[in-house]
Amino acid sequence: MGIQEQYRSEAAALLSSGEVKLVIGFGEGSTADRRRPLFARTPEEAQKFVLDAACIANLSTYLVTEGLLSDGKKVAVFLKPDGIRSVNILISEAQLKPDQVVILGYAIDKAEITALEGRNISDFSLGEEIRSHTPPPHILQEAERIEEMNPAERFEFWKAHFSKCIKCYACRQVCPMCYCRRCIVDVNQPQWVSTSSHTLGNFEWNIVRAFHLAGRCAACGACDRACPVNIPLRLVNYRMGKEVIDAFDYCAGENSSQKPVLASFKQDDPETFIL
Amino acid sequence: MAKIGVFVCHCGENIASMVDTGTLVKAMSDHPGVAICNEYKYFCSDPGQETVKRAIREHNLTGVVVAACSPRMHETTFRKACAEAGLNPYMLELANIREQCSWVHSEKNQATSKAIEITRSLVEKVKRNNELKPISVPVTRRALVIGGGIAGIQAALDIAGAGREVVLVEREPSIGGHMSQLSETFPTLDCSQCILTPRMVEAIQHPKITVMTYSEVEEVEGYIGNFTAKIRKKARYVDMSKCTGCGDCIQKCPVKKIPSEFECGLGKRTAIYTPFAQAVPNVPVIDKSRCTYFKNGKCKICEKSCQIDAIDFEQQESVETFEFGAIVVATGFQIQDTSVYGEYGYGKYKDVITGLHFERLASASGPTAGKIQRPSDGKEPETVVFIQCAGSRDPSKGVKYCSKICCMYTAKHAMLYTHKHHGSNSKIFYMDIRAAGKGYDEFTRRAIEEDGADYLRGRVSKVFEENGKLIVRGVDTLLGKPVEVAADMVVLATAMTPQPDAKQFAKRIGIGYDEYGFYNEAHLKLRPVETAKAGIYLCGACQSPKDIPDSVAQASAAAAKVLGLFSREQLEREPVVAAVGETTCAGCWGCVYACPYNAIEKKDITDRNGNLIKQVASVNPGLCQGCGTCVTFCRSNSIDLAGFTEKQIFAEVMAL
Amino acid sequence: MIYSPFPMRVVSKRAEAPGVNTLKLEFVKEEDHEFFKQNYKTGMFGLYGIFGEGESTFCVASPETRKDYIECTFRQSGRVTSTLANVDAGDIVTFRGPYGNRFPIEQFEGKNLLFIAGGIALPPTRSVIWSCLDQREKYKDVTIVYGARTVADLVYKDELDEWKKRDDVRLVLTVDPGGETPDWQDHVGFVPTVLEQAAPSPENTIAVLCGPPIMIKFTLVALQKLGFTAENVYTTLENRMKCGVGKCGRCNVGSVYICKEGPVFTAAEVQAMPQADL
Amino acid sequence: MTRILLRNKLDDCIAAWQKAGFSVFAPVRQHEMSSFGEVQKASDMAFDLVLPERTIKDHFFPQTEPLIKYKIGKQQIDSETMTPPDRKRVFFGVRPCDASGLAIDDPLFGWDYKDDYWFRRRDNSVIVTIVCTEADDFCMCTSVKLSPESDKGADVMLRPLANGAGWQVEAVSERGTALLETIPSLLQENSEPTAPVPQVAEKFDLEKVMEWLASKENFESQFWKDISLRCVGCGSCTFLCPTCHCFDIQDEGDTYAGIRRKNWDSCSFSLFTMHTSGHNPRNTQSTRWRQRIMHKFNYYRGKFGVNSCSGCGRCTRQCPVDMGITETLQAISNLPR
Repeated sequence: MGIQEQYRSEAAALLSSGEVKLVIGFGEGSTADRRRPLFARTPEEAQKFVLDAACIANLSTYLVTEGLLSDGKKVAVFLKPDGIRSVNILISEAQLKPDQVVILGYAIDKAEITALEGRNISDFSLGEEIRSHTPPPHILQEAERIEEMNPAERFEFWKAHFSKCIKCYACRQVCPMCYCRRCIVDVNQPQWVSTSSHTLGNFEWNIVRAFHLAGRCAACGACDRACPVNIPLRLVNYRMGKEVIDAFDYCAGENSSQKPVLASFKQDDPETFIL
Repeated sequence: MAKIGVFVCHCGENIASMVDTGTLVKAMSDHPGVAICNEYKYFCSDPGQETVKRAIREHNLTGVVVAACSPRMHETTFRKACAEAGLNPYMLELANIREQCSWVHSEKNQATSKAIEITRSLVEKVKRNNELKPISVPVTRRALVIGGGIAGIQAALDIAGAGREVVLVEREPSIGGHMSQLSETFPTLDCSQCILTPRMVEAIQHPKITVMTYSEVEEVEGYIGNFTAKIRKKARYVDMSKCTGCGDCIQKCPVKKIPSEFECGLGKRTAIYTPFAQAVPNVPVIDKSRCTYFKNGKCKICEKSCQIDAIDFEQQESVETFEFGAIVVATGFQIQDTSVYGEYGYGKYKDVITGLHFERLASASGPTAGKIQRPSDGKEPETVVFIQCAGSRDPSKGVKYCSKICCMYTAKHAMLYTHKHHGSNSKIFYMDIRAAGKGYDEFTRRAIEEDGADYLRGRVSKVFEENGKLIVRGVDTLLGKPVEVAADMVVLATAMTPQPDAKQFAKRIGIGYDEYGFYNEAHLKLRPVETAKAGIYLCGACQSPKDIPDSVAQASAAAAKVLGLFSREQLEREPVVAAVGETTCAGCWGCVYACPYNAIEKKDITDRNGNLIKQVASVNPGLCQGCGTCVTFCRSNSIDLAGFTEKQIFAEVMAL
Repeated sequence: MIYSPFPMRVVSKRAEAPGVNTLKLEFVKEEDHEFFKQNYKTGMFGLYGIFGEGESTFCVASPETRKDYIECTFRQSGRVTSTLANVDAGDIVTFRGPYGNRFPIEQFEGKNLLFIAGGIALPPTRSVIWSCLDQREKYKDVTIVYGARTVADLVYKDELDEWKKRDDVRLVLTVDPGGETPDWQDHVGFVPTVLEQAAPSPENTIAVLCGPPIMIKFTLVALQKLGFTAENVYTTLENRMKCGVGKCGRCNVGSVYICKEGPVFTAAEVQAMPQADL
Repeated sequence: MTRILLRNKLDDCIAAWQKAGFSVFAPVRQHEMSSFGEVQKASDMAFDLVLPERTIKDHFFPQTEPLIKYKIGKQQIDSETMTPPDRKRVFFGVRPCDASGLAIDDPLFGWDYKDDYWFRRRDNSVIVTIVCTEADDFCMCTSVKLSPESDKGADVMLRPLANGAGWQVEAVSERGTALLETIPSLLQENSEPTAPVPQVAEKFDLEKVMEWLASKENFESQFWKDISLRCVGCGSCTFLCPTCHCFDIQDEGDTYAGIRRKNWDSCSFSLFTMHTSGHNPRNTQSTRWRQRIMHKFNYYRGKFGVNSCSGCGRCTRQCPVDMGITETLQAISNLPR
């Protein structure tokens, strides 16, 4: 039995036993190479799940849908390691209760799919794996290329990209970490970020988002894939993540008991002006 | 729209000599929303303040900006003036065109345009200010003093003397602290015990003071005026209410060879003991780890010897909870672990001792009854070498600071040694002699001039034993020559360091500390006895190395602060506190972790039927110090700080 | 150009209730005033603004019989209204409008009028009330039922007194239970209940009903009980708007552009809209 | 016999138009994105695109449009209405769906209150449409009763020649005729066959869809909740749509000066309809998705007689979760009746 069939029947069993109220996985997409999120509430619907190398989306983003988990019931979700990493971050930020999520874990290695063992978030110890995990070679190459630019060149590079931004906020909406009920761009007293998508307003938005994800990004690349105008957003987040690892030896999502790296006051803070 | 009054102060020549105030007044007069703009030589003067008040009344001002000095200087002055003229005092802003402008610039045009920018950005801020009212907090008028050394005792006595209740907590079996270990005290050479003991007794007998020895503060919660502290009373195994302090049990205890902590290991104690003869309370404790009964289940000789059945092997430790309005931290110091100076042979040679050892040797109640004897063989040393700064002012050994008392006590040691041993020879290696204090320099001079202390300026590189002598090798930097002294005893003036658990304890009660673990004051110069956490005060050597006079002075100062707080039933606090927007709070608790004051809690939001809808952050205005850390963190901008709202700050920045 | 507003001078500001203010505005330019005089009918709304903050939509609270000025009443809540609440006489604000449809008051002639309003929704009703009272002879009985949460929340207190004194107007005032003061003489109870007690006749009567959605819902039931038909009940909808001229897509309820086809509708028209979108 | 424009004459053509005072816009690729951009020569153009990622709408209803400039002074606020540039423009190589989009939006921007910002640009622009030779999986013009050779919204129609050497040229409006009069010497009489128009299968039954949407009882159907479950509520489908026209008006500036702007907004955004009271008529993603579909295929038609969709398929093509109008309408037409 392949993993797809195994997970279909496992999802069906979870649903028919009533252990979970919903399974979030993948179904056929609108074209042969696309997969789309599929929500199964019955064992029959679970038979439509597809699991193959095209299932790259990070479905954990649906776990923070407002009201989804407020009834205390469980939801099962198909997740790759980056999705599991997101779940760790969401738990550490109190957006998820660990016992409400059943994980149907899988990994993609080239075109091969392997099942990950464990169903509870605590079954997955990602620690070292995440740290040693590097972005795909082409991303890394691009990141290095940008790194080598001088500041003026780098600014031009990002200016060209950000000026394309249409502020559709797809990057935000697909991101599991963007769970705020009111995003900073929707604050108008004061209007911190211009709503206009001119180059300045676009810079404001994209930089604010990069800061808000520093030390929280699970590097799933969803923002990058979602961007309809092809801004290489994951490069920004990759760089911020790297910065946080270097400065604080903190890798987001290693486990679910991390405290927010940029918001944990330590009594021995070298700056004495606060306390 | 807003009607703002702008008042440009010359501060004599301080501002006017560098800022073209006429241009500033002109610029501000043309600024949207400015109803009146004046300049004057000293707005902080009475006529100056009158001008401000008159303008508020005549122009019906909605806000005031005084372009002058730092708000630290005169914010209160002008707030008061505003209030007197009927304007909410929080509708005032000070534009600092002195410290941030005239004093730091040397080019008038630049200074003037900077002054304009600073002032107008405050005008834009004040337009968005809201009227604020001070927060009233009830005050529990009972103080907790942590640490029963001389500082703690003094603070407790002063507070109790003014009629307020005090709980004095000491973790050792007796109060007294390090001062009780000292022989004579500089610069008067009066006997430490003689001046301390009456204070100890006064404290324990004071009707307003509850002394809790052998006890530790476990946990402190709450905020100024409203602290709750859990105090753990360790099991003493002696019923304090029965014990008369007769000492029979101590006499009979068969375990007699325990090195006494009080005597720095130079003397011995029993398993049931009081740390020293004049201990207060004079009630022994049983050292469970050394007691034969606790180890083997047999003995109980002390129980049998006690006429009044005060021994209670079943006693359990207990935790008591008290409410307090203020806390005085007087947890004191320890001396540095001298083993870091391997080259001085401490621990290797018995006759290399610390200053505190020397105190015990010199003390009439000490193990040698005041005779200076070598620990190795009990002989009286002929030559003693004192090494100053054996730990202090030595970044390589982790202590950059000066321990402040060593110069004085070393001089005292040399003096005491000479007094007890005529014809003896003391050599003191020193870096500098720091003797600033009343009668201090005279004291060190006396050691040199009258008592023959031989001061050698230089560092000691090595101490080693040769033919029964301790050879001290160093350099006399004044002569530029190496020196070697054959000594019978070496005394190291070790550094004063924070208590080993100082940092942990600070975290427990929520106060700040420096890199060493000394506790931080709110402002080194202007608020030296307050911590940044309102309602918690400092005194003694837990803040920095101090001698007795300084510790006592600071203790009285802390007591004065506590009494000031206790002078009213309600406390008025600055309304500059944060508040959470509950509709948009996502409950990620980042602010809870970020808050240095533990002022943010989790709050349940329920529907009408009591079902939990969500959890949000909630700021306790009593604890909040208005630092703004939570505001900067909150991604959804769901926290705002009254008086410094994001709207205000944004307007300020945009006006630059 | 389409989105360019008229500058308006603030004549006066009156505090109505906590957080609620009324501004009286006059035109700075005569041509703008002419335009307004020609186009304004009771029920229409405008976008009131301040450059630097934006625009906010609310009704013109003054009647079509008094076109020398514009009065508007609003609760301070967002970015624009907070700033508008801080203006003083002499300040310049902006007005874009009048937009939308109107109360067909000439069709009300010869009929009894029943005005029902809750809280901050008196302003749109007041515009019709005065339009009718200023031509009192054209209408028969006039009944005004007005309720607010508390006594302090009642707006236009002076005018309420005035209406109370007139013998050609029946004024029924009420506050929610718990909202009364010791010296409160009028009703205590929710508007629908008080309305049923007042029992105005549906015979030859037009009702104008404005208030928060929940009040409208229950008051409609009460009106039905009293025998009113949905065709004879008028109300206004206040959806979020940005353009005011049927372009920006914000105020849609079903196929209806509230800004152009509204804000005045009969209850029958409102009931035909997809209720879930309201 | 018809007239043709040869590909190798395109540079001359651009030059001639520029000489006649036009700026020339065409599909271009820049910074990893395709859109309409100003071109100087034929080689700037990207002809191999089925459809640029960005629509032509951007150039008529820009994502941010300055409306009014204001200055805040001590005594008064000065304001100045800003008008869009009067520049004459040729849009070359527009696909029929994008051109249709403009025509679909005209009545909206024109009813009662004429949106000067839209019409000033419309009146100064000439749309040169190129009939499609290729369609991809997402194209759906035929489903909304348009076609890969529709001339709706076009001023000039170009039909690619089968040999790829150029296009058959035909003016379909006065503006188009006038434009061609600027390049008479570049056009030649020819009878070369044109390339076949791709077959775009109809993906749903529009009549059935409209009928279902028109039925009141379906408004509260569970269907909307189910179909929109995976919608993440971003605005990319609306911003890439050639007909979506929702916007916001915002003041942006500092203490002393600023600009009132008209910015794109989206009915997908949760705060779009939020009242100041906190009441939000469309507070769930399903109600917002329903609004989008209803607006396009029911309300808009009721007001302006056309559906607000030109079948370009961008909503699906660029959707991060593979949703889009096609799937929803397919599902509706497949619903059991």
